[in-house]
Amino acid sequence: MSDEQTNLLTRQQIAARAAQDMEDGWLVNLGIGMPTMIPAFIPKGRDVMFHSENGLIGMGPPPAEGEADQDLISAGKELVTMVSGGAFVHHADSFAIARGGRLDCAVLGAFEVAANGDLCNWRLPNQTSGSVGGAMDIAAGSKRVFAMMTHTTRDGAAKIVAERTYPLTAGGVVTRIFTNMAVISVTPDGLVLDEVAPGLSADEVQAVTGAPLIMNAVGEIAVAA
Amino acid sequence: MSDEQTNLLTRQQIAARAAQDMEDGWLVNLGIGMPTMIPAFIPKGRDVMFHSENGLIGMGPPPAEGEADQDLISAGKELVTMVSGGAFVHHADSFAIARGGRLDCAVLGAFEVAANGDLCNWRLPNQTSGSVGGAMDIAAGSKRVFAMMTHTTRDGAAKIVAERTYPLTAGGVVTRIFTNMAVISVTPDGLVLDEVAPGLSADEVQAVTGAPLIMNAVGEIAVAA
Amino acid sequence: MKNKKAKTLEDAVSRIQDGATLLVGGFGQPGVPEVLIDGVCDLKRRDLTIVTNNAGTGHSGIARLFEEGCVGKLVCSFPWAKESFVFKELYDAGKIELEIVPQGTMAERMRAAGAGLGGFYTPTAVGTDLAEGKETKTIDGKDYVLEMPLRGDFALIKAYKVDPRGNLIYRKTGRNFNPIMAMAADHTIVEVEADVAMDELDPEVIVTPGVFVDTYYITGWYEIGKERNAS
Amino acid sequence: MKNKKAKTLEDAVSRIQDGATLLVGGFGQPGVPEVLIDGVCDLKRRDLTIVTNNAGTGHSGIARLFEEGCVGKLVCSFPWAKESFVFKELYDAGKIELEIVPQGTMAERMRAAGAGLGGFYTPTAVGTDLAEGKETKTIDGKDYVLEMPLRGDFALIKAYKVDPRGNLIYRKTGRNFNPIMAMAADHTIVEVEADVAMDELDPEVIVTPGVFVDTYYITGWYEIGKERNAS
Repeated sequence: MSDEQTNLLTRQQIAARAAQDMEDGWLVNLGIGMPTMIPAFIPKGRDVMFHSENGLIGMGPPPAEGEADQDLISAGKELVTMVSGGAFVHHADSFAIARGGRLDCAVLGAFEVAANGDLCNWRLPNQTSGSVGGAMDIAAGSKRVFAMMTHTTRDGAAKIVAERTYPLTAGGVVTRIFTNMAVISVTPDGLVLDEVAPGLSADEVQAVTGAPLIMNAVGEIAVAA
Repeated sequence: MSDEQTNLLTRQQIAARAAQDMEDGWLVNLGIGMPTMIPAFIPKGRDVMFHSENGLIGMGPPPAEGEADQDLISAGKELVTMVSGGAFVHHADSFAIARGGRLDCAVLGAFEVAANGDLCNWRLPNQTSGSVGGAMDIAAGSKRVFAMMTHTTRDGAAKIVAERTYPLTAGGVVTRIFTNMAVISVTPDGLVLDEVAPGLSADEVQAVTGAPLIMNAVGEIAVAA
Repeated sequence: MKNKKAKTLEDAVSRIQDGATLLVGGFGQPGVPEVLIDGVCDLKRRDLTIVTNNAGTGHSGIARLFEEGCVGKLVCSFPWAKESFVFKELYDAGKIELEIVPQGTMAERMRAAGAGLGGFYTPTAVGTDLAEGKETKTIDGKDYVLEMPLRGDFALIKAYKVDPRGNLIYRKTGRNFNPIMAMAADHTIVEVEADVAMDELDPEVIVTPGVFVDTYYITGWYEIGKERNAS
Repeated sequence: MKNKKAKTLEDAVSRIQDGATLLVGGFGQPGVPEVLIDGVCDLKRRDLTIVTNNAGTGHSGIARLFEEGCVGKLVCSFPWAKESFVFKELYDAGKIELEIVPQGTMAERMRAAGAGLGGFYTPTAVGTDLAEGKETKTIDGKDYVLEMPLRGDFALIKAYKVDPRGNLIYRKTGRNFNPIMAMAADHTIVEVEADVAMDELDPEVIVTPGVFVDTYYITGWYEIGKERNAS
């Protein structure tokens, strides 16, 4: 079954929607996986710099054929390039940027997000350990944390829940959630359903969400043709 | 009354004696005042690098006439030069060097040194505050701390004492004391009188020292003609 | 791209309000943002807290800020130099508060603020007057004092060159506290000798990445510690 | 001047004894001192503790050290990558101990060791499994976890260029943990692509001052992650 048939956004479409929220002048850290698709969708004219926690400020797109540099990789260990005006720093300075509040936004994948903004993305409950990488530092330090994920598990279980059941990455940090079904804001009053994917109703989104959604003025996610 | 008449070493002679203890390959921090006279007396062929806590590794002698650079100063705020193989670092890295144990030796002035190695050099007892500068960090972090000072106050009172009476800079850190009368080592057994100035007896030194001196094999300080 | 370049000195500093905490770079005279300090003087603010290593020299720079009554408190490591007579007079008259911090602790407290840490244990000042009232802890048999982060509302720093992103390099011992302070303030204002085009600074040699810089003001070269011609 | 240049690979690493703690630089493959690691493998040491970000790739580098039974414990942030299958097999067989540390905390713990600090409070990992058993403290209304310095008997790092004093510069994201580890070990051993004459490195651009370097070994350029010709 294809995403289109089910009115779910593709991974590219989620990335494109999240990219709309990247504001001019921001410094942004992107988690491994789907978030790394965001840079290609940043609206023209917006100046967004990307921070890669392995000491790269000003991460650019993958290198052109034959122009890769073996010493220039992203935190996801992929070959990348550097944009003009970037800088290299060591790991302690790189995490000083993250922990010290200089990241305007981090976009991270998630296993589970709770209504209070708890982020769970480093370890499955049935595992004894996980690969935490820089997730805890970045989630704890960034001014805003966006979670980017499929709305449910493959089995259809809710990943957005009233209270977390997964091991915590950072408590109360998620400010917005981008899924293949919706855009949801985490507010002091609870989760606010801002937008739904074209063809989906707010109620359909609520039905697969494990916490109540506040529905005031629910819009439709703009999807490029 | 001149120092010569009283068999006391001059400031230069104290510096020259202390310089003999600077070992090949050491990184050394020099306090303000008398210690800054040491570099001129380092024995030929010995490689000693000087660290200045304002971020200069490889401090050299004062600049030749007309070659001063206004941006190149010592921690004592004097114009200096830089030797080959030096590096500039910022203040946090500079004190990481000091506190982190990378200084082989710090040579500091002192108001008072106690038999247990307590160093007092930042504030007079009758003052409510002092200019601590980097003294506490450097004294606490250096592998060895040499105190360099006149043996007594102007009034003839002992500055080397059984227990400190001055405000503390760092506890138990002084390893050797260089004065205008003697060279004294601080050991777990107490103060050991290693050398006395030419023309002085060990008893004469003990008479103006406020703590007992262990006298096993007391030598004479070698003074250049 | 955000334009961080201030057209006038007033534009560079005018956000600073009464009561603000200012981290001011420099050790001795190298690295002191003298032009920015004059800009702050001209604003005639009151009750500023100044965090800087020294207590000013003569009647200019920080000393002018003291003399004109702008400063309520000084946090520094070395207040009692001969040339800091303006500060001494005000302090003796009870007109200014003083907090003395060991120099390495001062640098580290600002770094901790910049790195988002809540505090750190340092061996510096253990058993001394400057540890009074502070928590101590024995770790692996050694004593340490708990020190808290030291954050500024503003950092006023001096650099050598800047590119349009705000990336900075410094010059010799003019580096000192400046890169640390740039990290530790809500708003970092840089006085800088020269600006260069994008890509002229090698990304390998940048000391302060532009992410730490909010505003910069180009002064050109001037002789430090000397009276300047009004611009 | 002390000669820090090792003539042979064995000279560079032979001080390392059984049971030593080794801080090993690199993130992904850039900055991994693969030649030094092979040198350690050849020593056939046992019960080493390795502090490094990843758990090795394929059968070479750190993975070879695991495979040859040299390692008793791994401290890292990212153990479970596909390419770290050698580590996983040993771990599942109970043959190797694992301590997982958040990446920024790992960097900061080493920096704290290098800077002579006794520990620090970080907001990272508050309320998580990785804070279990650790002291927490509320400072200015925010919760922090106390983390301890992480020191190595040796650091094995990779740099781009070195001068006779041991001053280092790095290349692009090959910098990563290397400068921090250089500060945090009793004895720092550097694998470096090229050595240059005294005065060829500008003192303004040195990332790791030679005071942190004890021994260096020149390897020339090689393709990272690929099998090398025996030297």
